[in-house]
Amino acid sequence: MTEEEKGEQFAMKQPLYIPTLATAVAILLAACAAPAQPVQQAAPAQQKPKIKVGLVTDVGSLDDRSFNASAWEGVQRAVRDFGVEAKAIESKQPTDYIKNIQTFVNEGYDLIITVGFLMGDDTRKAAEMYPNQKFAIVDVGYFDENAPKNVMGLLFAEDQSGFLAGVVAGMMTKSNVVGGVYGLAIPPVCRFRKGYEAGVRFVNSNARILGVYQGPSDGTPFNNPQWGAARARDQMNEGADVIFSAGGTTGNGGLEEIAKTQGVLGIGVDQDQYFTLSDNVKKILLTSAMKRVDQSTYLAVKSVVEGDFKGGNRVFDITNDGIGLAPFHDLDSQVSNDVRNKVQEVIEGLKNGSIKTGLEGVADPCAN
Amino acid sequence: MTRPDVVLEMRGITKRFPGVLANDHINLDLRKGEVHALLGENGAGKSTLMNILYGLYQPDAGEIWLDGRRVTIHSPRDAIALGIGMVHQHFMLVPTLTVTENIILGLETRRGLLLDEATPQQRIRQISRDFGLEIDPEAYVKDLPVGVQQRVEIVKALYRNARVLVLDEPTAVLTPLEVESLFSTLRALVKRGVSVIFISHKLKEVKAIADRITVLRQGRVVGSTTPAEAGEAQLASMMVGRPVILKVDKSPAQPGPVVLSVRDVKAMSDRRAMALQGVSFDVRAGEIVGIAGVEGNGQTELVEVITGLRQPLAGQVLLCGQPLPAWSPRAAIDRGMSHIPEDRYKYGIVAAYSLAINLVLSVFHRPPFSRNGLLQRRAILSNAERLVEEFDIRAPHAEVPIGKLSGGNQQKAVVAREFSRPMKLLVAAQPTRGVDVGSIEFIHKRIVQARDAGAAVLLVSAELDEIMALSDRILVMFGGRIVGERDGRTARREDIGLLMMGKV
Amino acid sequence: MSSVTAQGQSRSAAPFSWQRVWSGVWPAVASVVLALVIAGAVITITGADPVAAYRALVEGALLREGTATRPTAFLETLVSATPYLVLALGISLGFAAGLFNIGAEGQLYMGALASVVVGFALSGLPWIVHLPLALVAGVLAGALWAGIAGWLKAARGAPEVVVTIMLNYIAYAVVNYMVNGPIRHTGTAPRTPDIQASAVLPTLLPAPERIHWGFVLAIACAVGYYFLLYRSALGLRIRLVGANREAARYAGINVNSTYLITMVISGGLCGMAGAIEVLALYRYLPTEFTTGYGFESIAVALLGQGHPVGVALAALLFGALANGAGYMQFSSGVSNYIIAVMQAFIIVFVAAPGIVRDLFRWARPKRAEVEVE
Amino acid sequence: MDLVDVLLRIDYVFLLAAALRAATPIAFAALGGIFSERAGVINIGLEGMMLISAYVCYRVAVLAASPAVGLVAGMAAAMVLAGLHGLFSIRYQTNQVVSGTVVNIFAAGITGFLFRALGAQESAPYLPNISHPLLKSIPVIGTLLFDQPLLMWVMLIVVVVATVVLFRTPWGLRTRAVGELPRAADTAGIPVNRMRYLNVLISGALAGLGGAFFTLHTVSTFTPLMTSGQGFIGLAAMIFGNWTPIPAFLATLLFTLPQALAGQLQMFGVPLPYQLLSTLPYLLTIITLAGVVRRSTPPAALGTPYVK
Repeated sequence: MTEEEKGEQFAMKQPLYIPTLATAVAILLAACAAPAQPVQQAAPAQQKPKIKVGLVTDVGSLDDRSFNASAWEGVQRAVRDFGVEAKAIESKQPTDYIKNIQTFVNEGYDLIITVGFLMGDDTRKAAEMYPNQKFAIVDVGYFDENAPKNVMGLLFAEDQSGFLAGVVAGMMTKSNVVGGVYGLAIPPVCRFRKGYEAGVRFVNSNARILGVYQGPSDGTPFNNPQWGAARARDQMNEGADVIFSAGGTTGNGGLEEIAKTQGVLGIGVDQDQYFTLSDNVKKILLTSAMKRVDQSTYLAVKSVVEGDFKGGNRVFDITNDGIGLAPFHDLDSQVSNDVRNKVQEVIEGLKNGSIKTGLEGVADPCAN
Repeated sequence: MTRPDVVLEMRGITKRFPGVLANDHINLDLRKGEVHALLGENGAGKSTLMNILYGLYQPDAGEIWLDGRRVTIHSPRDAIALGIGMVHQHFMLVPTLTVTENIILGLETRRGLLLDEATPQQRIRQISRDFGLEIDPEAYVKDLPVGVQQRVEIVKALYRNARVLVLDEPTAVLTPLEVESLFSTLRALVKRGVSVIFISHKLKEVKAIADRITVLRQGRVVGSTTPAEAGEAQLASMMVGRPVILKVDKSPAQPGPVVLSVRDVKAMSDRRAMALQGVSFDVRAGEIVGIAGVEGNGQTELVEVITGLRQPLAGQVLLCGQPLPAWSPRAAIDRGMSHIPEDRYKYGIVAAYSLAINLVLSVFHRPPFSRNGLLQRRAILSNAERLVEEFDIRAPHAEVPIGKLSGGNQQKAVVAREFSRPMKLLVAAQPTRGVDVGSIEFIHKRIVQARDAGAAVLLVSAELDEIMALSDRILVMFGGRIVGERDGRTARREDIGLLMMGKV
Repeated sequence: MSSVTAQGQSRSAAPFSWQRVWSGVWPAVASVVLALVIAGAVITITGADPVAAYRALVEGALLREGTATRPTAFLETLVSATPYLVLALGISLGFAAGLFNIGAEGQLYMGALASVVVGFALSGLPWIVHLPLALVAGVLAGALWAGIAGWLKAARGAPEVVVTIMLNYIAYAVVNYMVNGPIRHTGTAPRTPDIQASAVLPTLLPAPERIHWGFVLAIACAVGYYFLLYRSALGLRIRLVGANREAARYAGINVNSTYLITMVISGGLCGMAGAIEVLALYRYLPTEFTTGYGFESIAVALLGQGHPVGVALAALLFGALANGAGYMQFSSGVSNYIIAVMQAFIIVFVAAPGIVRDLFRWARPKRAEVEVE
Repeated sequence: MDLVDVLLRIDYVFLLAAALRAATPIAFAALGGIFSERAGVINIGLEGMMLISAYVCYRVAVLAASPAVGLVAGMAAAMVLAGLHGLFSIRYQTNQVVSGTVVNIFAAGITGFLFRALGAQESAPYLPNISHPLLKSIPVIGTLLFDQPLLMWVMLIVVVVATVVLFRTPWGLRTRAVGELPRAADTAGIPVNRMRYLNVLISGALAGLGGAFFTLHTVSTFTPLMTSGQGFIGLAAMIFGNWTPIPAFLATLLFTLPQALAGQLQMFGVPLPYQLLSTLPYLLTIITLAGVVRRSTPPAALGTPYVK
């Protein structure tokens, strides 16, 4: 529109709209002039009160095919297994976190699970404000002496998971070039990447390792499959024949691109992506570097059900099956015994501490 | 019932717009091969009537008969199909398209799926030759002078096989010579059986070309006559409803010191062509200097340079001996320049805003209209009330959006605004364009008053009559240069007309 | 608005009549009802109960009977409405001059960044100095960021739409880089250090209420916007440039500098929104800062039709919808995507009342009056 | 690795091929914008039209087990949104920016909502690549053209066709007239609003093609907001290209080439902060815009409803 029109439309029309808008707002107000019944339907008084679990996502949604989804899946498994009641609220803005937590607190939920390191501060604030409320938070631990006692920090050794994936990649590559497509450089992603690269080097010291993080201005974070696909292609052009995709749907775009090319294999992340990604990807999905967020939330709920909930950090790593490699599924036949043996060896080594990923105790995995 | 030689008959046409009865039971008939003039002031309902004929508006009542058949015209498409062509006052040409493209628009010939421009171009050339309408089919319309654009419009109508051709104020933008050539074109058309409706408010021209004249006033037919029967004065009083003084009353000029001095100014046009090739002249206090010339010969750019709206490439503009900082309209205003811009709607007013605001458009940031950065509503309104009174602006109230006023009242508001500042120099570009006779008289009177009060006045107008009536000195512009100067009292139309064509 | 006759007597625009009020109001009633019905239909198709969903939405946004610590959710709606209001004012100001500032999001980011840096890096200042300083830093950063687009428009004729879109992406990257690198604090999560207590924009009510002085600032911005745009000479200048750029130029207004000034003020408001968010709510800058306020606020600005009262109401509406969405999801399981569907329809119906009229006309049996085209 | 070393070893043909691919949806959006805006209707709803097409393409391609059916359905869905945009802005004379914004908000909401309600686990069949074993091995050309998605080819063809249509056919002539001076078109017997509706629908169809690229070429599934702002980049390219197909297409490359380059530089480990590297396309666009002195001139009647 020409600038004149823009201005004119503004100049001429305004007074009419104010009553109109005012009514719109008023209607919303009036809509509940009907008796605002206390929301009982959420907690029908049954014979014995059910245990209620609330989950608050970070700004990613429940269907991010990543840790929010995974966390929710664990909770739902607990619903099936223990008959607890569960609800989720997705956060639209980071400023919503505390509000959404508050909603569950007000409704008397037994356990509130928050997801993601972005929620670390707000979860802590809420925990300090409501010391009798049980919390669990995925991907965050509190290490200082004042750490709240009512929060279970669910931490993961993503580096170990990545390391195992790196071992497989390092051994399976024929071109001696391996790649990686990663989401934004946030701590869990960085730990995956660095563990993976350490794993490759552990078995194949002269392999070339490629990798790219999605930049903050490369479209929507963790949700630009087209960008991920383009980067996977870059790497295949450089000769990579195994590519690790760790970055929500950005990474999934990478896997989809790999599936279009002969002879290149992909490695998924977080869940066993064989079950979450499209059929196209199944035939090239070598394995997934799993981070059992679902297991951790399941266990957190279980601890509440069984009455042995304890605050403090709980690390999910190779020793408690909190992380691990997914099965090879369709590609099982292509994986030699050498590889399997090596993976087994590394698992043992990681368990007994004889093999290190190099990220043990590193506070900021994203720092160089 | 219809006489055989009547091509077109409009009966009882009535059209009402919110608040206005634009056409009130108008009857009009057009005979084959005649030029029928429709005479009336701005706002008399001429254009509405013709827009109804052309299908742009639907009448509230009334009938249109063509060749003895009753027709309904829903859209221009229908009108074109019936052989009605129209040359609008504001040309309906798309500036970014070529002449050919404009002419064939809506009636394209194809070669396969693609546009065929070769065939129509041949026909366009043919029509040009037949009627002496010289045009270049491949030129872009935006590069053409208005006179040529008008020819394009006529060719466009002929290309569509128009048997009835309506020309809405066709001479407004033409030089006397161009008017002559238009008239000879019209005579040629008439000879070939085309019937012409010629809309105008200029008595001389109507008398010169029309076979019959119908006069409209305030939406009604006042009467029909022929040039032979009615004199100019009689037509004028039919048109305005009262006797009209056709001469501007003014005493001889008493020039004072030089106020505006333009020294060898060169400037480019928006289209990056050299529009001013070195223009120099002075305007003294107490005189009106008129710039005559066909539009597009640099007058627009000259006015823009003087008023600080355009950066000159070279040269200087001095106001009372002091050079004006280039490209600062505000500086010019602050130093006593007033400017009536050529296109009122585009440059002169902000249509959506109130009359009161439009009356302080260039001074609202100063006391008393604004103090400490805050607008003083009361001062703005009382200023408006004063000017409304003084300049006889007809408006329901001061906060009416100025776009809702008639053209004449809008222009009076512009004049009022510009005259309300202390004025050393008045630059008036087309000050009476699209304005009714009453307003024209009023504005002319105010300009002369300003001169008599000691202001220097630079008048730029495409209306030669206006230049002749008002100017103490006349400069003629052609091709970006001043090509001649004449004394206002002794200048002759024909002489100036030749200068305007560049024939020195 | 009152108008003044040529004789100078003030009189109100028209005598009061209920019919007039009703004719102004019924399209709004119909609009909102229609939007609710349409979104309700969508909800129903997917098997949920729209009535329960709406009740939850309203309760979550406004009236929820709370626990002792939480008297009403309405205060949270005001918290949500605050950034919408400030951003939409900034965007509206641009519209008034005929500028389309799609870059509010980027200016918000830069404002937040600058005020957080001032907030944590300076210490030992009394709050009366520190807090204003941090706010001003945010305003300036937003102003500067938008000023780039304004300057390019004024000096080079670069379309502000394109430049501000591009500047958004650059702002994301700059903030992300800074938070991950130069000004990262030494914890696990990539974020800046906390701002000093002296830079915190305090809350209005005791915790856990979050309603903060930023809301008051936002209202002040709306009032200031009104005076700037409708009462000041600068505002008239901005509006004239928007209404008829050429006429403004002919009247001696410097159009290019008006563009620059408008963009700077517009960006300053957007920067202020960022500053308020971080100084009042976050109190540090996280790596993943707000998502999409700057874009949704374009809709708020459009809905508000440029008038501060309209913008405030629109911001309130959006704030209420955003705030109620969480509770709606909690209580009825309807995903908050439906909010966007409702927003879309409300905007359409408010912006084009003719649609509502036609819909009702069609709904009526007699079709004789339907205009023939 | 050193920047210079990296710049020397980058495979530029591959880079250009990647940029061409990435340009596909953006160019479709730009082309769609050109048709709509040349006819005088602002279309900032392209993003939403792409998004809804991406969703519908996915869902229908899965249901029908045919990418072609999906493509048609996706285009149809985008055209429905376009039709609504036309209805609001032409019939009801709503501010066209408001109407476009509504389209964007609505598309984001409805696709997200349906995705949540219905899921998107199945994988949609892809549209084919245009790949020829022999032609593919031609140096440069082979890489650039003969192993590329079908829709990229369609896009290139549409760029050419759109140029011809706009500047060499009656349709284009009428469209431009309607967008420049609708009254002139009206007096020439052209139904102004019908032309506008149809061009807005074309705009929707093209945006629909752009949306299909996401789900029928890039990934075989849908995620909310997956168009990631590319419709807006397309608008920027349209303005940059002065509402003309070929320059607009080149403008998309101006954007995707640096993005591809930034990806490569990061991959090769150039020691620059990757966050800042990723701003390369945006920076370059701004710098180019600032350097280009020519002001872009939108169609004169853009944004103005035509009222007789």
